[in-house]
Amino acid sequence: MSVTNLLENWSQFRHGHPVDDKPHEEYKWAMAIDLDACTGCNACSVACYAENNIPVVGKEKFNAGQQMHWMRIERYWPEDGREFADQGAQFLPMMCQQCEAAPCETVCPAGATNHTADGVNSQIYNRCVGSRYCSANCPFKVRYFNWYDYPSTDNVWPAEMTQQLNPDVSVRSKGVMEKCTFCVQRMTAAKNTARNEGRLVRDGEVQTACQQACPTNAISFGNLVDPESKVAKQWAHQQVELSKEVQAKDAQEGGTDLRGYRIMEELRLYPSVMYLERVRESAI
Amino acid sequence: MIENGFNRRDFLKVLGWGGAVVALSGCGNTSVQDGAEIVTSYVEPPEYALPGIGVYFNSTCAQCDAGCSITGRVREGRVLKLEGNASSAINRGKLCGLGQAGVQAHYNPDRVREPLLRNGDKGEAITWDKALGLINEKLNGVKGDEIAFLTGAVSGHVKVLLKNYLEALGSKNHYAYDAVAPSVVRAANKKAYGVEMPRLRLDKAQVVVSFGADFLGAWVSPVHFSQEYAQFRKGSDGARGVLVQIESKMTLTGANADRWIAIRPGTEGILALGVINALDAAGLSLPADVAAVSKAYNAERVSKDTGVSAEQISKLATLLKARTPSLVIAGGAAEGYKHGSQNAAAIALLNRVLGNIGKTIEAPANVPFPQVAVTTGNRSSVQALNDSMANGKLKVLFSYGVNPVFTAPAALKFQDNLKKVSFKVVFANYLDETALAADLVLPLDSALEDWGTAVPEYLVEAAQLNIQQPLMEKLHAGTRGTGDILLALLKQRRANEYKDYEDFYSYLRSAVVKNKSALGGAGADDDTFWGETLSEGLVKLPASNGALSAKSSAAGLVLPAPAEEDSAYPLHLIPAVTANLRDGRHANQPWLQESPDPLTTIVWDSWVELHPKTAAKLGIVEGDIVEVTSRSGSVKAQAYLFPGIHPDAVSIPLGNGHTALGRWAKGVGINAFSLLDQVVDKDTGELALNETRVKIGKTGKRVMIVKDEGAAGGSQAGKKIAVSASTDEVELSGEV
Amino acid sequence: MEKDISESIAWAKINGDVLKSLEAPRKLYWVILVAALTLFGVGLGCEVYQYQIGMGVANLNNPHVWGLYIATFIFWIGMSHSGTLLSAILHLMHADWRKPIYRFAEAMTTFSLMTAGLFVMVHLGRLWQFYYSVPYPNERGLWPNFQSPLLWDAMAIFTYLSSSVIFLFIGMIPDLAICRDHLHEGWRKKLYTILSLGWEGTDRQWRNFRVTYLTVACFLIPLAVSVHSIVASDFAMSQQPGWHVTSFPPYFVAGALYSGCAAIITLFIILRYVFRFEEYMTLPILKKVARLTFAISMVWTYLNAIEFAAVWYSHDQAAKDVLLQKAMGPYAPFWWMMIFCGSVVPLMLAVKRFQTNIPVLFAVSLLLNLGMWLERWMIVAPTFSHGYYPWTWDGFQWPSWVQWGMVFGSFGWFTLLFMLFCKIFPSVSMYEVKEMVYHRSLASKKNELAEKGAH
Amino acid sequence: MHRFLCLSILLVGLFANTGSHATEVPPSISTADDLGPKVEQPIEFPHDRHAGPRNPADAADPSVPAKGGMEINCMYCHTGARRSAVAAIPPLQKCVGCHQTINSVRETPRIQKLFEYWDAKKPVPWKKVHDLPDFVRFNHERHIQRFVFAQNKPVQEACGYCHGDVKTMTVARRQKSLSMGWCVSCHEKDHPVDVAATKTTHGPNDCWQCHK
Repeated sequence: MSVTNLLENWSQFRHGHPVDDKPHEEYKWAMAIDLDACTGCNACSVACYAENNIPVVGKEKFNAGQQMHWMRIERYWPEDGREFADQGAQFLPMMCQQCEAAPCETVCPAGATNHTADGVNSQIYNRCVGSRYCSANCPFKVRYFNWYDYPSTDNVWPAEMTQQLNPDVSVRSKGVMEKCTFCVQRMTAAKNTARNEGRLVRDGEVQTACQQACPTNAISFGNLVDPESKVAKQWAHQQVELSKEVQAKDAQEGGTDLRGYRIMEELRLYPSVMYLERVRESAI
Repeated sequence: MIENGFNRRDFLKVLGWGGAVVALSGCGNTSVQDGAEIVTSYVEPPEYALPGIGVYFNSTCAQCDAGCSITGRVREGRVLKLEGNASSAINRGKLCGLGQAGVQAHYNPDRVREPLLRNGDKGEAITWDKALGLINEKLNGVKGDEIAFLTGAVSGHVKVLLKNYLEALGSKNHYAYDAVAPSVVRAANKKAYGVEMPRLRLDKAQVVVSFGADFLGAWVSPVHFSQEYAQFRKGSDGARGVLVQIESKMTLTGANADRWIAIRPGTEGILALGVINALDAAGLSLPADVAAVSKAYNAERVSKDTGVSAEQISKLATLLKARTPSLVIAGGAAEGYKHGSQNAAAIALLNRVLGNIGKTIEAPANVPFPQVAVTTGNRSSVQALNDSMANGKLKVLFSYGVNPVFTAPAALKFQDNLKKVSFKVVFANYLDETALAADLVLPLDSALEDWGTAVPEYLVEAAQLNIQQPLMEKLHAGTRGTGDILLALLKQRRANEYKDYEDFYSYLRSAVVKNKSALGGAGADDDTFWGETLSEGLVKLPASNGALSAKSSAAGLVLPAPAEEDSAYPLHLIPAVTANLRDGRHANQPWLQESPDPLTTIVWDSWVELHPKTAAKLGIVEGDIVEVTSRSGSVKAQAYLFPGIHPDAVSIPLGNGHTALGRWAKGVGINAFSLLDQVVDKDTGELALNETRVKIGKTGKRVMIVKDEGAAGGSQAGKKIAVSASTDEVELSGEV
Repeated sequence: MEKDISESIAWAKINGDVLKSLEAPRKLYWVILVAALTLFGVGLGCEVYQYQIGMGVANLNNPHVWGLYIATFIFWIGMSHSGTLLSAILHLMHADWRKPIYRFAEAMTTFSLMTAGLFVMVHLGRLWQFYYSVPYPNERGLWPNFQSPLLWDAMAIFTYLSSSVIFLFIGMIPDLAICRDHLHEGWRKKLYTILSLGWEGTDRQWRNFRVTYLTVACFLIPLAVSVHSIVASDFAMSQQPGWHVTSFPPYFVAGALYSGCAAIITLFIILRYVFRFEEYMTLPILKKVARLTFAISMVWTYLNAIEFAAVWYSHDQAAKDVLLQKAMGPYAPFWWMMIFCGSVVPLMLAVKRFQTNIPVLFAVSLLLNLGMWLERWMIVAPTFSHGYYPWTWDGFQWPSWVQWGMVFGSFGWFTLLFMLFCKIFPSVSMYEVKEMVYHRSLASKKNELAEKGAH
Repeated sequence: MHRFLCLSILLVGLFANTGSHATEVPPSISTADDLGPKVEQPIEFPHDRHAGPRNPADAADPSVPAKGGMEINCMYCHTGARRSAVAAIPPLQKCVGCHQTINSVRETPRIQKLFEYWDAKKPVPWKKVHDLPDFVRFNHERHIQRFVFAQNKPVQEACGYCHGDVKTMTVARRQKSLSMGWCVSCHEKDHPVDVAATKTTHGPNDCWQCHK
């Protein structure tokens, strides 16, 4: 981007703090994931593969730690040494948290990852030189690097499989970083329609692929600027504020009876994803 | 709107749209090119299909038998992605990972592309005329009872044609086979409630106690149950539902339970009666017949037999008594034993005692056209088929939609018996193990290319006829739809009856349109009605809900004492049905192989789940290659220590271990079916999946398990990452 | 007092001895050269392979995105500090014992920077697009991200490299003139003629030369400090546990000086042996270098201890975990080896006997360098394998042969450059050795006179 | 010493100056025509005959075909432009739809070729002329909605911003560079939002708008 553009809109492209620098005017895309509803079924993850042309790397490369799942389902066990996991497991869908003060953005030497005016962390494949500094600096390690040239690798997209590729999403070649985009192609399409009609995108008009697939509606996604959106209401009810690093829940001694939290808030990343605690019945 | 199928097929043509089609190698060429690519436009364009804009077509998911409706996003004639169709009450716009992978079944490069005739060890490509002619020829002079048709669960108009074809051949041998079907539970339900598959209202229940029913993962209709589960968890204004899962090996549902109770394999029925006994103790009045049976099951005895503490049992009883209505479900873990029917019956008693019948257990919708209603598959059918093959009674066998060579338990020696059938015709999408054993392979259209209808087994609200329609033009010219093949075969026998139907599409259209008044389309003209049906993707059948006949009785309930120690084969093998791979037909869909197993996060392989205690006793650590030996076979696989399994049990997931089925399935993992002993449920004759006993030995080899979880395993290392709270710490009412 | 250099060496002998190193090489030279070439060839092959197939062949993964490349990059940047230390810092401090050895140290600076630069390149996923991270005017109006420490890094290295080349060159001018005057016709003569810039040794030339040399030396010192501070910023400015440490810049600079000094000892001994420079690279000088190395090693040890203490007493659990992981996790053998090589082995240098014992010093210097290389690896790798997010922790990511190939290849490349340099340019500063001899003889004469006067 | 100081001040000044100059004035972007190579098409489609002006006012003007054009609106054939990301090549049916009734040119070689394709029901394998790299998300709809419908610019002018003066061409040929700098040069300008031009705004400036 040109220097003038960069300087004039500096606070948009690099956030130090979500509100102080520049409030979002029209959109701030955000998510809320209810861990009590999430069953860990992986539908979101597969939907993400389908929507975003994510390569299947195969066993050998998976073993080398080179898997590409933008959305991974983590499974945690209770850690108190009990004989059985008798309260089940704890699942957590993890993808790019779209931090407002994203550590990846500041370190990229080429400026390939920036903050958009919509409050999403963009990744520009063609600008990426592959220094992987962004991934090194990502606390969640949700950025995935193209270690190989998957489009030309055997059995990644052989023969007819290429016809499934989503034309709205680039197929990444070797040496570039990629990550969850909050399904930017869907947001762009929705904004387009809205602009043609001279309005803003309505709540529910744009769904991410994971949200759309989720059989238990655990994921909600929408515009945080719009107070009537479901996601804004959820954030508000849980008293989670985008620009705070200590939420009401943690500010209070002994916590509150709210469930909303963001992961690793103490790092002051101001993620755009709020999780709702999983609940377990105490009577059984 | 879509006027008729022929034009429509034209519309489904794949367009070359240059860069917009396949953005391969998005970072390669960085400058503008002139004249390097070719753009192909339509010859005659459909009104609505505009390059660059996705068109959505509704159809039905064929990945499992749940019958979810799907919406395919089609661009430039290529189907890109499947979503749930919101107008279906079953999946309400949602779709599981298995369903999402439907596109990979369609675009799979390993599909069979032309009819193949066995020539020694090879398949020789022949024409359709020759193939169909050959079938006709081989059937000449063969008696009806020497012919058999093996299918999976089958419904809709394909079922009608199938039935008619068998009738025309004079055969009654239709075997519907489903290796992992809940067939014992179906039979038990029939006895207890009068219907095989009642509606289970999770959304209405306050407490759900599931005896090994993996309804969130792989049981019956997981997407629908997940939807209801979400409602159940939310409850009305914060009255969150409580899920208790009782099983020997943790399923995905178990992993989501508030309390997961590890039970000694096979003692589920005892625990159910124990809970009834405890309910009695808690002051719930029991019917006399029940009380007579349950009084023997005092807490002490039950606790000793099942390994579940008396305290846990009484807690469960207290909860069940306090919160109503509840719902008790019997699933795979409970039914997979010699006394599986008894287990299921005992569990059904619990529903009766708790008064759930009619409240959370409702009668399903009746299907007004029984000829299209589903014929569900079971395991005893393949046993019956195997018997008649072994006796040399069969001369011609058709197989469609199942892979018995892979899924039949080793003890049946299915593959050897299959050789005794002189002519085997397999309808196949891929060359799986059964297709490789065939004499003639008929290549099928994929589910996204074919026409069809389906009535799901598990119906919600009203019965519905799901429409399956092509989302794009055929990828391969040499494949044919199942209906088309059956129709062609029928025409060989009853040319006159079917002469009006050029193809299965015209048959289907006329069959549906003929009944339009019964299908809610009275008064509409045929084209409009048909067009609307196709665009909706399903037809709601007129509602007429049946009634439950609550005849659940404790009389005749005999539960054996827990199985004795078997010193030669000390462990119970619990073959796990996973949400992604089910009975193995999907193993060639790479998304499913690469999508980690939710509980172990293992990919691209099979594994042996062991409780850490058992492992310690045997000196096994994670990644050891162990040999699992049953009386019927043995396999070698990597060991995974798992805190969600009873120490007396080991578990191996089903679905992998193919020796065929294409590049992504072949050679991945091991086949747990090959371990199964032929032990059946006494009442129904169904194969008891969990009754196989095994022993485990180390091979001395060790591998790194390929899985998503890192070195920290399932630990959060004291960080606040995936947080949980107990109900008394949070206030759920008022949540958005 | 021991003499750094004999005051009785004739100037012509100095010229002769040094110029002899530019003549037809000994067999040993060829052996080293061929070995270096082979190693470099292996490294080059690995890079070509990696370039073709993708970075995956290096066995890098998520979270181990950097591996040995960045570790070795820091190592080479560190090596580059020795030259500046000897030429610039000691020059300003008038420590004239540096004179016979600073030339090759400076060459080392230049070449290790050139080696380090290669690692920045080979670690890029899209090497062919590296210019995206370089500020150059383009029609898109795009600029790199000036906020990124990696960009400062590239700039600092480039500035440092160009300055040290200039410094090396300027310091060589009088010697190049000597070469020019002593050589017969040939390409070398032409080269020296051009490079000596018409040096005639006039008074005015000497005056300008001194001023220029001094100013460039002054310029270089802050650069040297900044370049490694900025390399440290690559880590310190990040948010990762184990990296986000305030003391990293001085720690890196100390480490750099340390590894640089160790490398000087190694090369000192090699050059002394290969080119028979015993009279110039004398044991007393070696002793001084050894003592200097010892002092720096203790500074490094101290800073290391400070870092551990700072982490330990901070309430940063994640950073603490990383430290524990280093000491007790799968990386422990390497980490303890680093402590041993970096803090225990240098204690040998405190023993007077060893300070002039060439075999011991050679072995020690190699161990010190190994330790310093391990230090860099132990900065990079454990943070990756034990970062903030437990789900992505992994036990150990052993680098593939491609990575090792390039690491060893880089030593080949460095040796290759260095050996070529020694054959083309005088690796001992003739004019400064002459000065040194002259000053020493003056001093001894003065002493003699003084002694005489006393009597 | 002062000489050194002078020198260094001079050098630093020079560097700073060129540096700042370079940042402020990026190299000029060629907004002038940057003619692409000639593309061989299966049928040499005469854009001038279809879109050119009907009555050539000045016969000497070489940009106007001697016979005069039809002044057909671009979007008559490229129907996608106003409602889809891609403008679309017209389907064969569209060509034939008119040409069936135009007997005067029915027997010309080009039209004969056209009907050959039509009779075979085969699409014409047109070569793509304005082929952006695959990672670029360019949306015709937005541009047309903005310039033609909101701002009432003549269609040919609006299309011409990127496609050049197509009405004077036979086979379309790229006239603009379509490079990123070229796109940005326009996006950075302030354009009136509507006809009244009460408010102006520039094009989107974040990378994701055009990169996918």
